[in-house]
Amino acid sequence: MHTSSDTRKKLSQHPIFAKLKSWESFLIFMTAGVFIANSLASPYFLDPWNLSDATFNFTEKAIVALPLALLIICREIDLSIASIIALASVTMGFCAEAGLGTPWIVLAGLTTGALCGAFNGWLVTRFDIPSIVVTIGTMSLFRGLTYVLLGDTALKNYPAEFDFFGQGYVYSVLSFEFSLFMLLAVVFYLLLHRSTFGRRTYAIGNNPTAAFYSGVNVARHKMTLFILVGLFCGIASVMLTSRLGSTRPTIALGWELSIITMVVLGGVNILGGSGSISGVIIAVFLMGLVTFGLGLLNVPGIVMSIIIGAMLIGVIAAPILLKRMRLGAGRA
Amino acid sequence: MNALFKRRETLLAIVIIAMVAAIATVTPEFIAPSNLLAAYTDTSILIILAMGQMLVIVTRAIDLSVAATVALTGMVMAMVNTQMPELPLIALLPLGIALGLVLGLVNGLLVWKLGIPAIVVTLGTMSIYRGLVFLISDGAWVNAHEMTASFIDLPRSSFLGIQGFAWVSILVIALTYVFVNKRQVGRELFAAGNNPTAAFYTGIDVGRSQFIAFAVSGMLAGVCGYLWVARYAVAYVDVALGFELQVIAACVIGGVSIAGGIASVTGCLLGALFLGVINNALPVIDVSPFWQMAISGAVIVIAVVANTHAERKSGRIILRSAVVGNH
Amino acid sequence: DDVRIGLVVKALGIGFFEAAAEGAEEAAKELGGVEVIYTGPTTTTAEGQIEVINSLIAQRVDAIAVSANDTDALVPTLKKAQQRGIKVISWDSGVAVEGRSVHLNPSSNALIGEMNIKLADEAVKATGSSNGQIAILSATPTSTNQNIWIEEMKKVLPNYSNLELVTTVYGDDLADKSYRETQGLLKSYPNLKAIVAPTSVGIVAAAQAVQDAGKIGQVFVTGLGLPSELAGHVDSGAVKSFAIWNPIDLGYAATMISYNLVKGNATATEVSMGRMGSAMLDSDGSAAMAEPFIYNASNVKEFAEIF
Amino acid sequence: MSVTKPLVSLRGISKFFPGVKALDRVELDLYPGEVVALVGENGAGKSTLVKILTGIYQPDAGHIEYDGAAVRLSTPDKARALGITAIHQETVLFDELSVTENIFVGQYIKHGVFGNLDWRSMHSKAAKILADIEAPISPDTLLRDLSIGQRHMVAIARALSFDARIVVLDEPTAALSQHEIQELYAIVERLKNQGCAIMFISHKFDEIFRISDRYTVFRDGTFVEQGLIRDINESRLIKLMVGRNVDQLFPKKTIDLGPPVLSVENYSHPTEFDSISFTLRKGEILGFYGLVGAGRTELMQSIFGVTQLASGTIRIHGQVIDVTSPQSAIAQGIVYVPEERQAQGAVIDLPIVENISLPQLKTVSRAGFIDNTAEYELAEVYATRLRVKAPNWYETVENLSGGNQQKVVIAKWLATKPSVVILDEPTKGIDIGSKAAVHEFMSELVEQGLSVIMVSSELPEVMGMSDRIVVMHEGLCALELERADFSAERIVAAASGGSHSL
Ligand SMILES: Nc1ncnc2c1ncn2[C@@H]1O[C@H](COP(=O)(O)OP(=O)(O)OP(=O)(O)O)[C@@H](O)[C@H]1O
Ligand SMILES: Nc1ncnc2c1ncn2[C@@H]1O[C@H](COP(=O)(O)OP(=O)(O)OP(=O)(O)O)[C@@H](O)[C@H]1O
Ligand SMILES: [Mg+2]
Ligand SMILES: [Mg+2]
Repeated sequence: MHTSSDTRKKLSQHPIFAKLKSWESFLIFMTAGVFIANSLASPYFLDPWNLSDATFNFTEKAIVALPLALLIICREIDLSIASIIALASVTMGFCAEAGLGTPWIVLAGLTTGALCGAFNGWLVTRFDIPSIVVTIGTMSLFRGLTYVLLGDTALKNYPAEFDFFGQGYVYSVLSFEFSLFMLLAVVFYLLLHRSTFGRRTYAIGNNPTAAFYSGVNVARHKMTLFILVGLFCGIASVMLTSRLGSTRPTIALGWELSIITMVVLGGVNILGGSGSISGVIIAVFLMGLVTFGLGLLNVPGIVMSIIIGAMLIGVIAAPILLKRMRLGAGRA
Repeated sequence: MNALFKRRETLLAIVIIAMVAAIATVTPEFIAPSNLLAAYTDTSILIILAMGQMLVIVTRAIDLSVAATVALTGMVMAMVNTQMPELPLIALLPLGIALGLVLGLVNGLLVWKLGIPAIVVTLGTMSIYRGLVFLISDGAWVNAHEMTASFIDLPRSSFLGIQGFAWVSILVIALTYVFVNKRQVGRELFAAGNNPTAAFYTGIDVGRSQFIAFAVSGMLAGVCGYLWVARYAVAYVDVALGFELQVIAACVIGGVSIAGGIASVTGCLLGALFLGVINNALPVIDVSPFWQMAISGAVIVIAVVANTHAERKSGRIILRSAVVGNH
Repeated sequence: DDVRIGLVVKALGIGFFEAAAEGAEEAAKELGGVEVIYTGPTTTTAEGQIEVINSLIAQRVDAIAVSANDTDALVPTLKKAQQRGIKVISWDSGVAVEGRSVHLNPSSNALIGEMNIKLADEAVKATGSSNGQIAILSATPTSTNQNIWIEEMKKVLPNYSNLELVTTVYGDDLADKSYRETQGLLKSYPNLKAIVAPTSVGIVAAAQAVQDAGKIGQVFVTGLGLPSELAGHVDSGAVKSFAIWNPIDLGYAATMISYNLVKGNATATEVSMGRMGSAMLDSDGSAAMAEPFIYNASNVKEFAEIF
Repeated sequence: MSVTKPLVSLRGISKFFPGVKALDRVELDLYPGEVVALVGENGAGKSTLVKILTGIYQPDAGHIEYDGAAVRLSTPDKARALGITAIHQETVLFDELSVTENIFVGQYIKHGVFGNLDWRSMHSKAAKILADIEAPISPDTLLRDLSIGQRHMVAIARALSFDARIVVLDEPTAALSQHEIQELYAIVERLKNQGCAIMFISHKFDEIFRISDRYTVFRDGTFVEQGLIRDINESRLIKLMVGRNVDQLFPKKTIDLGPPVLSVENYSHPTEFDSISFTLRKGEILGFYGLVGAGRTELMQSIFGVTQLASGTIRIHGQVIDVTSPQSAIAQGIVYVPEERQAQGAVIDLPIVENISLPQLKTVSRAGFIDNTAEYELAEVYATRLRVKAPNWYETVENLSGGNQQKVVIAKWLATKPSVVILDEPTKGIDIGSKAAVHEFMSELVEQGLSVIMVSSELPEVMGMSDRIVVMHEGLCALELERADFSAERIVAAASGGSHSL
């Protein structure tokens, strides 16, 4: 028998600690750098209200990024997320139109999201089609349905209490959206890194066949993840719809790529098998800070996208180059 | 070459013909030869890009930056044309193709030499290339009257009643066919995507194959940059925005396996034509514009599901009785 | 301190708005002590505009003048701006009343609708027949001002019994989609005489499509567009005439109004627009500028140099 | 005969992989017109040498002489240009390409000034080669439609498709039927007569003595001895190979068999196997023998719930059970150690601990959250028991040697306290020391009251370890023998469809 300190010492040999340290410290370092640069570049940056306002620009995306990170670790992807957000918003709009109360509206949004996710998951697991292919299709399908349902009209009869989700504050400058995101981030940290669910996610992502042979129900697990992503699109949709106070078919257009960028920037391997929630959270802040900082300098969004694109490649390339340099130095 | 491919492609061809026939019952004019030709001409750019994308996907990579490459090369060519109207097209066209090639090479090098997954590389370059369009143009449009007449007219001029756009796509299809079926480099793309280890054992450099595929895809995107700008006689930042997904969808419908190694020129062409027919028919048969996107989305989903059914393996079949019973 | 005015447009890189920004600069120079921050999202989305507005709020600008991508979606953010003491006006494409204090229409919507139909009538007559079919090519189905104008066009249509409106299609302000929709129109309605595109992207693409279909003289394209973008198509004959208000004047006026609001030089019914005179505000705080100006072969070259 | 000079000589070749010395200053000579048998235990470095000789790997030390001159084989192309060709142990071919293309990929025949591919020549040449080796395969079928044996014939055809001077055969007969093996011998004979130098790798001694002229022995990556086959006998060759006597290779213990634990009745699959019935008793080792592709794996995977198309009855301790997925099989106490260790057995990027706990995360977690201590202790108990060699239990499985990877997989299953363990080719790719350990371990398992099904293609192993043997042929049960009646001839005959089976 071992003493517990002995075991604890052995537990600390867990490779996850080593991996976490390198990638995350790299991202934190960059984030800190951007933070300092922003404070120097703009006198408006270090203002609690401004920082709080800035979080609105990325919180909804970040909320979807959490389950999407798990899905990508599990070797799948969902390109239809933005369209799910839109479709969920439309059902909420119709519920509001019908005079239903806020709880019903929210429920409708979440249900729509989960159903769309389930549809994706069904196509992927039932027919064994790569999810990138399936969700290219459902991306148009879901978005198309919003046009079918709404046409050129907008839905905006949301009850006053509904405003809270996207515009309310919990405590002083702390918005409801942002607090919810932080809470969910903790939940997802535990889910991925501490729970059996997370362990299965990694196992499937690394080797679906071996996981299946080890008694993991791979299809059900993937299905759950797709539904979870859909559900979180529903949550994001509640907040975005509330923040905009209205629904149009174009809502959240083009968000899928920025959400996927967040996840990849956070160190999640797009080919599955590895990644961490803390990485994704730091990447969310990194992207938020970069865009907000550049926004304060009135840099056009498309120029920001050049920077984000370069950052994406650079951040993925850096460890590879570093490793190669180290190897080269070792050989010499 | 093999029965399965033939079956899938015939199926797709039948579906397309059935679709055209169905459209014709609503709007008979649609099947007038001139009209079908116009629909083909309209699909030319999609076909050309799908050919390039097919080569990339067959090596187990993906190119999300094609549309941005189209926009960037198109803008550069339009700007050069307006700044230096005296520069003949014979010099301008190679410039655009070369630029497309360079953009493709950048993707290819990052994938080959750094081993970054293609989807990440092209997700990044997609933003970068499109951002560059904005930077070089300052967001301004280049309009029809600023371009020279020959710049706009060249791909519109007809030969044997067929417009330049269509001729270019026919040429690209033919060249791709030869490249894929008659050239060693082209065949090696398939081997590399089908089984990278085995490819390595037979002396094929898988990274280099991906690099070549990206180069070709970039070059074809360069061609399309010109065709696009000339066709709509305008260049601006959002040219071909989101078009990469159409291109990938065309490949997927055409039976190109996203897992690499499986593709055919015919399939890919049919996939592009399929989307082309839908794009061209929906406005004509007076489908509510609000239905168009949902219909094409549903059609993609259905096509993809149908495709996997055709592809499904029948199992190993060890039993003799089962083999006999199967025939 | 300088008065800082954020001029937010639907998307950067659209010629019309670039011209408006010029007008804004002109107003700034005239006023002195005014800084104009010309900004906007990359694509015409409400979310993108909100991000831009948020960063303007963070910079504590004095006023925001916005041409909105969505009437309603911007309201919560603009309300927040107003709570932080920022004056908000909308121009060109409006925001719901709660989100702004003044809205400056480039012209009255009724006038624009009527103008478009009048142009269509001229276009049909130009084909040599006194009556015929027309179609509308719009931008996105959600575009606020497009939809209002189409409404207004339908209102005056009964006065033109010689015109038959066959359909409305949407080109989403994308050149290729507009082009393809136009091709569709030409195929589905062989007797079509005129296409009215009250959008600068759509009108260009439609003109090109008509030219490519070899239908110049049979079908004319008209609507709202910029002289610089349409000069070539007037040359080719695909476009006989089209209209637009002067975007420079519009940007100028929007800046003037913003400035006067910041300085408190406005009443509930009237606010000065510098050289453009005074804007008369109705009960909703809306004002309209002048009648759109018509361009054709006689003057398009001259204005193409300007915007 | 042996007056000839070597065509190729490998001198002082070393090759290191992270943590493994695969080859350490080995020597090898190949002579024109002669067959050299390279023998050595699993993991002795034979295939590594093949890869060096074909330009796939670069040696870390040493050099290669070809026709007396030093050459560098920096790519597979270079080796091929010198006429070196190999049939690799794993068939490295292209599923989605045609047979013709598989034969010619990388060395296409071209024609015309532009160098376009000449499919017509390739097809006809492929058809001719296939006819020559009596392989009834149409050149334009897709490879994925062929059986494993046919694929091997394609690999052979590929090796013969150009003027080879050196032909390497790395365990070519493992997947071939008796007829195909005879055909292969004929091919080797022909190549010899053409003056080719041949290197032949096999674990089957009858083959080695039948076709080889010389032998070279490796042990643990080092060169041991070379010589003429006619100067050596089988037992000495084995001794050279293993370094000790091998009498106690199969530590089979006699155990009193208990009541039936698992009984399978009339178990059928629409396409893969039919009317399979057998009973497994407590404490019994039941061997399943057959040629590759006989359907044993399919059968076992079906019993384990991987595929759900089979019909028939499965009883555990007399109770009829319904296995619909691996989870349900595990819950019934049936576990399966798959044949493909890396693809199906272990999640090689995860640590040992996480691999062992994967099938029973529930038992090491509370309310869905993993109790790291409990998990660690579970893993430690079983990893220690199986003597897994690793720096610590959080080492990723990828960094372990093949044998240790296999042990992790077995540890994972033992940790679930099963009553039936199915081992599919448990010693495939395992070195001789570990092999004995696995055999010992099987004995231990049955001593503890478990029952074992062992699928194996190695006749000595099946005969050495089993209490009873079931022989399968083309998806059918061809023969069932009690230990007392074991006869190598009958078993082999039944496996290859011999007439006097059953
Ligand atoms: N790519 C590799 N990376 C790391 N280790 C390797 C690699 N290839 C082989 N090895 C190791 O090198 C040693 C020799 O392997 P090799 O495949 O040459 O053996 P072999 O003699 O062919 O065995 P077998 O009879 O099982 O085929 C083994 O310990 C193996 O684990
Ligand atoms: N023609 C084939 N195509 C695809 N996979 C095959 C083929 N032949 C064999 N396999 C694979 O090899 C494995 C073994 O198959 P099978 O059950 O037929 O043989 P077996 O009798 O177990 O022989 P062995 O285990 O010795 O290979 C299967 O899991 C299967 O995936
Ligand atoms: Mg070997
Ligand atoms: Mg097997």
